[in-house]
Amino acid sequence: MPIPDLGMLLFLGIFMMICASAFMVVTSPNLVHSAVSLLFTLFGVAAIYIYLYADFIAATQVVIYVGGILVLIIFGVMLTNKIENATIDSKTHNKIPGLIFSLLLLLMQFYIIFNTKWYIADNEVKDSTIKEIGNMLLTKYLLPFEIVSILLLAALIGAAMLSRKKVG
Amino acid sequence: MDYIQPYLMLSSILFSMGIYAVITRKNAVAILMGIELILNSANINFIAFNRFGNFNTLDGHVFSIFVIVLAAAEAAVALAIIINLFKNIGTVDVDQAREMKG
Amino acid sequence: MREILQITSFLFLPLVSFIILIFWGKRFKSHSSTLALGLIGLMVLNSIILFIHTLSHPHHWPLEQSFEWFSTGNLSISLGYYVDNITSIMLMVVSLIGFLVHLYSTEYMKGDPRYSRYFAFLGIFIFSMNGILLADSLIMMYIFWELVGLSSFLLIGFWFEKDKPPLAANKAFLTNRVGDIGMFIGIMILYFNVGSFNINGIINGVGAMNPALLTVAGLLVFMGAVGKSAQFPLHIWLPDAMEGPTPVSALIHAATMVAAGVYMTFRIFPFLTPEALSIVAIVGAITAFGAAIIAITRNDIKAVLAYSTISQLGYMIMALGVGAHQAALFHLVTHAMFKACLFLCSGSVIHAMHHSLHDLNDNDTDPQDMRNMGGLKDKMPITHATMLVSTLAIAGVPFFSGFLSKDAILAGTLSYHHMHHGWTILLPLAGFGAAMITAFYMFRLIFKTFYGKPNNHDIYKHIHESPYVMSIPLMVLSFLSLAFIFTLNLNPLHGHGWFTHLIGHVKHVAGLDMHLVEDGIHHAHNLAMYISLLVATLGIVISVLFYYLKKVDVEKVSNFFNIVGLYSLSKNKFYIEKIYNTILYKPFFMQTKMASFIDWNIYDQKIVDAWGWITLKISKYSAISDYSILDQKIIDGTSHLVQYISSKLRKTQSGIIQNYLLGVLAVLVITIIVINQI
Amino acid sequence: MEKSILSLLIFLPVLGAIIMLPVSKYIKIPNVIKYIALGTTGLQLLLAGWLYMNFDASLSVMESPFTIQVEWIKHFNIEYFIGIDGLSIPMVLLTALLSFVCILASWNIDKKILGYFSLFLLLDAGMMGVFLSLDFFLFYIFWEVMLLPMYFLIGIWGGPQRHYAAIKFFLYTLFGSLFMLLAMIGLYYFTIPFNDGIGTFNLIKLIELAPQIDAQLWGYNVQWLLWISLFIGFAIKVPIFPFHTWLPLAHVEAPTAISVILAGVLLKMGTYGLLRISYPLLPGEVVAFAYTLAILGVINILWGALNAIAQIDMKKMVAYSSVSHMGYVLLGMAAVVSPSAAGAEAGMNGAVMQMFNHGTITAMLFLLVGVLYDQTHHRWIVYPENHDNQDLAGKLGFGGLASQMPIYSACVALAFFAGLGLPALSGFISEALCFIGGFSAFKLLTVIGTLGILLNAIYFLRAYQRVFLGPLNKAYEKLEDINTRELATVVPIAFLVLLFGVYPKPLVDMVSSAISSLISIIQGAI
Repeated sequence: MPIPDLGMLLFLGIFMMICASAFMVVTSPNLVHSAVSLLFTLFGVAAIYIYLYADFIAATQVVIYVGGILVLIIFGVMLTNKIENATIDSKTHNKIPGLIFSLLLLLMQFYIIFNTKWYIADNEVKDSTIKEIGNMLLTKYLLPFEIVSILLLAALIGAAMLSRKKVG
Repeated sequence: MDYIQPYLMLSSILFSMGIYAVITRKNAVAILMGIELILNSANINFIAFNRFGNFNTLDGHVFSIFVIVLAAAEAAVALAIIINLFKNIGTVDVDQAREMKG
Repeated sequence: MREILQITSFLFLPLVSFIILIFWGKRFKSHSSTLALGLIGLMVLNSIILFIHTLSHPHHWPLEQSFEWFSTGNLSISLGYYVDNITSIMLMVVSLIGFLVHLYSTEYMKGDPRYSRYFAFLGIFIFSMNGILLADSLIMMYIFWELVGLSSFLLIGFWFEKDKPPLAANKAFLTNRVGDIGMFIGIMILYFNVGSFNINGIINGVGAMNPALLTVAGLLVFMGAVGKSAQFPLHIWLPDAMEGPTPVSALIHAATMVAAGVYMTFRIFPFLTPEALSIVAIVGAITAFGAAIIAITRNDIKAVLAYSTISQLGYMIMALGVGAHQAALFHLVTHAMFKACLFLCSGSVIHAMHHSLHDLNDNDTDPQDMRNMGGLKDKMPITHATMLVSTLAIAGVPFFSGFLSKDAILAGTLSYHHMHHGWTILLPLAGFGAAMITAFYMFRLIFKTFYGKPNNHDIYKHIHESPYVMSIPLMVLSFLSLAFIFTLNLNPLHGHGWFTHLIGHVKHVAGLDMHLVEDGIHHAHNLAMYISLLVATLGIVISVLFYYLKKVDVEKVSNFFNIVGLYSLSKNKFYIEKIYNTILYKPFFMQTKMASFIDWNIYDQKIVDAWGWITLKISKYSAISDYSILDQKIIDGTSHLVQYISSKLRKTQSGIIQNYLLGVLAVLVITIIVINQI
Repeated sequence: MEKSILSLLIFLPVLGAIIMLPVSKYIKIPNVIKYIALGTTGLQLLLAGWLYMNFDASLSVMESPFTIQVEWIKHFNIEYFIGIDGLSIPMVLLTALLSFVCILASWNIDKKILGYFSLFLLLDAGMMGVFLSLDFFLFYIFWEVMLLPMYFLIGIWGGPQRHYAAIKFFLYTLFGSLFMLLAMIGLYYFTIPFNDGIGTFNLIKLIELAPQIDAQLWGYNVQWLLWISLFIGFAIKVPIFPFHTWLPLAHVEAPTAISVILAGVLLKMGTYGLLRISYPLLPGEVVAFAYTLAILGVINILWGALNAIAQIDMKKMVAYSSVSHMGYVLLGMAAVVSPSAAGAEAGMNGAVMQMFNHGTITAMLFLLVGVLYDQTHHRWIVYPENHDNQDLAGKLGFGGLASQMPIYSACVALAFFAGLGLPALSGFISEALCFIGGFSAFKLLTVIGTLGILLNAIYFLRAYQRVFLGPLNKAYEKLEDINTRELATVVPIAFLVLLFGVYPKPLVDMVSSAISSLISIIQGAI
């Protein structure tokens, strides 16, 4: 174990924050609290991306997740709960078996993580990833990129179709 | 931070919590949030392995972008369905949506 | 061919009579007797021709012919005839007596509903009797032996509507069968040691046989004779056989069939060993003497004659036993004549009594009981005369045939004693004793029946002499009981009449020196004659004193004898039947009931069915375990379990996807854990 | 004609039974079924007669022109193999004759006529098949085929205890069949090594193969096991003491005609099986077992007779007499090991002749008892102590019938005297031959056995005296004498009894050459 430096301490702080907020997301009975906690989690994950030298992804994370998806979710929460309800709460079930198996899953994963000899490559650190990502998207991953674009379009149209009022 | 384990640990914790949420929560929106967590854990893995794996390209980043896009699309459709469900049965409690019950 | 025809006609003529009368007898009605008489008459002529042939062509003898009956390869059974002088004589005797009895029966049986069947049965009897006489092999003899038993059965049981005759018939047949078994075993022993059923073959072949085995075999064959000739201890059937019609008694149970045993013993005589012969002699002596004693106290006229017959047959057997085979056969012939005569006479009396009782409408009085008779001599002169003649013959009075033959037998016993000494003194003693007793009881019969005052005047008034059809046979037979028929030389000291001459000598092959025996007999002749004259006179005198002059009170004498138990022994026939009844019949029938009980109630119902019972029990329990345990608990249990589990599992199908997901997760986790054995 | 006659003999009755079914439905002539049955069996009898006329006793089965050998079930080498020789022809004639007579005797059956006669014809076919089969498998099939109709015939048309009797008969016989089946399979497998690796049921081939078996099974010699299991199978049918108790019951409860078939034909199948299968196939075991067989035979003779004496039911008495008479057969059969050639021949010929003669005599006895039963509806010689009517208990059942029914009584007398072995009637010769044969091999035993001569006479004569002689029982003054139909059933049999009693040569000639070859097989094994 190396001597913790500042970056590491920060990483730990982010780590703790992500865990705590994620815990809030999954346990908080109040949906609004969950949504807000999710915000912190997503931000934390974006910060983690920074640690991994993924600047573009970190940015995308913030823009799309925090800006788009989270807003969508909060809209969902608001739309699906009657305003007059004082608390927007969410009931749970299968708490104990869910907990047991999730923990088992976690332990299993930890077991794998700590019992595996990870290969650590000495990759060069790129200044910016944006250019390369852009190149790859339009060369090697052009077809998946187009398909995802169409999927996104379809999803948007579908979502709009689903949520509109039925005619007749 | 030149170790992969912390990232993987974080990813697994998020994944497990996401799973927990998906299994235990009754509210469809909360489940959706759990799914977001799972997707994020996957993304962390992509990026981490891209960072420490023997790669010279950024394929993992590209995949992350796809995942994020898919997450967005999924969130849009899911919320649309949830709203539709709410309109039809007046609740988003997934227990109430048990047309499949045997 | 002519010869075969002539000989076999002795079989065919009576057989034809039987067949015609048994199937078409009803059509002949009273003419059936005419038919039977005609056929038997032919047979008499035939036998006379044969007899003359015998006398005139002594060198042609014996006539022998054998036909294969069937053959299995190594085993061949033949039927054939063997006719020598003796056969010829016997054929004549049987035919003649048979004819006379037929004639007599036409009157005696008149009015019987089964008239034709009676003659049919007589036919089959004569057929089988002739079969015995002609038989050249023991197996053929055995066959006809049994057939004679059958005809005897049929004739004894002829009046089957009554109670007793069927029982008597059964008794006769079964008692004979006891003897027949011995005879059959004896035949088998002889066959497997000599290799032949043929009598002459056996006689020629026994030389190599083990003497002890030969003795046994001879005695076993002799058992047949014991049964048929009513010797002790199988004599019990003959008195009962008197239930048959009296002419039948005369023909079968006095003259011919019972003599068949003697005839057979005569035939096998050459190979009977001296040991066997001594036993034969003892059997004969016991029978002769014992039966004579029993005869004293009989009141039934036929019973007296029956026991007298047994006694006389005992004489013949005794004669064979001591080696006096000529005497035996001689006595057989003479006895056949006078005993047939006696029976027919008694029949005549009974017939008369019966008619008389019929006229009186008396059904209770026994027509055969001498106590109901008396003084009949004036009413029935012919019967009386003929009966007297034959009684003199049986009593052994000179100038009558019985004297000659009996004398020869007694001489034989004396000579036997001379040769063997010791216990053999009992043989002549028994012989002479029986001779005296015979004279006594026969005259008792005569006196009680024909002399004195009538005991029952009602009956006496209605008594008539029998018609000529009945009295002619009596006359013929009594004529034949005269001594000069058999020897023209009336001096008995020269005992060799034509008859003895005809019988000739027999070559003995089993160890008896016939010359010695014959010499002995010749020497003993004089003594025997004197003693027998003495005892016969004594017997007659006592009888005269007792029953004619009535000088002695019979009661007192019988009481006197009873002090030593003799009278009651005689009266009760030595208790033989009672003994048989207690030690044989009753235990036997008990045993059969036991056997049946064991077989059915115990073995079958308890043991065999126990298997079924056990199986049922097992199957019951197996059914219980099968249904209650296997079926209900295990088989149905599985389905109950499945139902239970599925009812629980069903709840997992809540439709809540999260539950499913949980399951998926659980399975995933567990699978991974298990696979990696973390 | 020659090739097909044996098959015709077997399948003609089946054909008759099949024809009956539509005919009974569409042709409304009274008694049409009975006439068909009569015609079928009559034709069968004619065929059997023709067969007898053309039968050459000197030919062996394989040489005989009648033999048919056709492949049937190829996989197991089972053949449709039927033929006739001196051993089977008397049985075939007996079966044909008795079947015909029994149809006549069943004329007054009025319950379920169609069933009765069709089952009877099936039974007939089964019996014929058993006597003609030369393939063990075929033999077994016919053996079983005959069992089932018998079960129904007793169980439906029998007396008051018919169900019990039928079940007992069926189970007992099936028990025996089981052993036979075992032996059959055993023979098949154990002879495989000696037949180029192919198993066979061919009885003629097995004569050569079976004696070669030299295996052990559970420590026992296989040949011995085969013999014992065949013996049990056949012993039950004979029946040999102690397997005899089904017989009195079944005979008593069966209707008259069925009793006739049971006693006349079925019992012979046991001894026929022994002679056809056990004897030639296992000669070594026959030699070893002969003494036991003779003992069993003597026990049968005496025990059957003792029991018969005690019986108060006429039919039961006749049934036990069958036990006794079959004892003669066994004794004669045991004599095959006799050191004397003549003795062995006497015994074996006697046994086969006794099979035929007992068949005729006992058939006559049962027919005659049936005649009386038809009129009086009881058969008590003496009423039993526990009879329903206590006035009658212990009294004579009949008495003096001879004066009321003279012809009938004469017939019974003939049958009884034939039964007790009177010379000039057929029973005598066969019994005498059995004894002569037995005596040549087993002296003391046969001497004991000859007591049977006396015991047989005792019960027949006692019964005759009690039923037919003596004063007429007033209750039976209205009885009618035997009628023409009944007489027609008895007379042909009586004729045979008399014929073979006086002139047994045809019967002996018919069987003796087949017997000789059988004896030489057994004698070869001593």
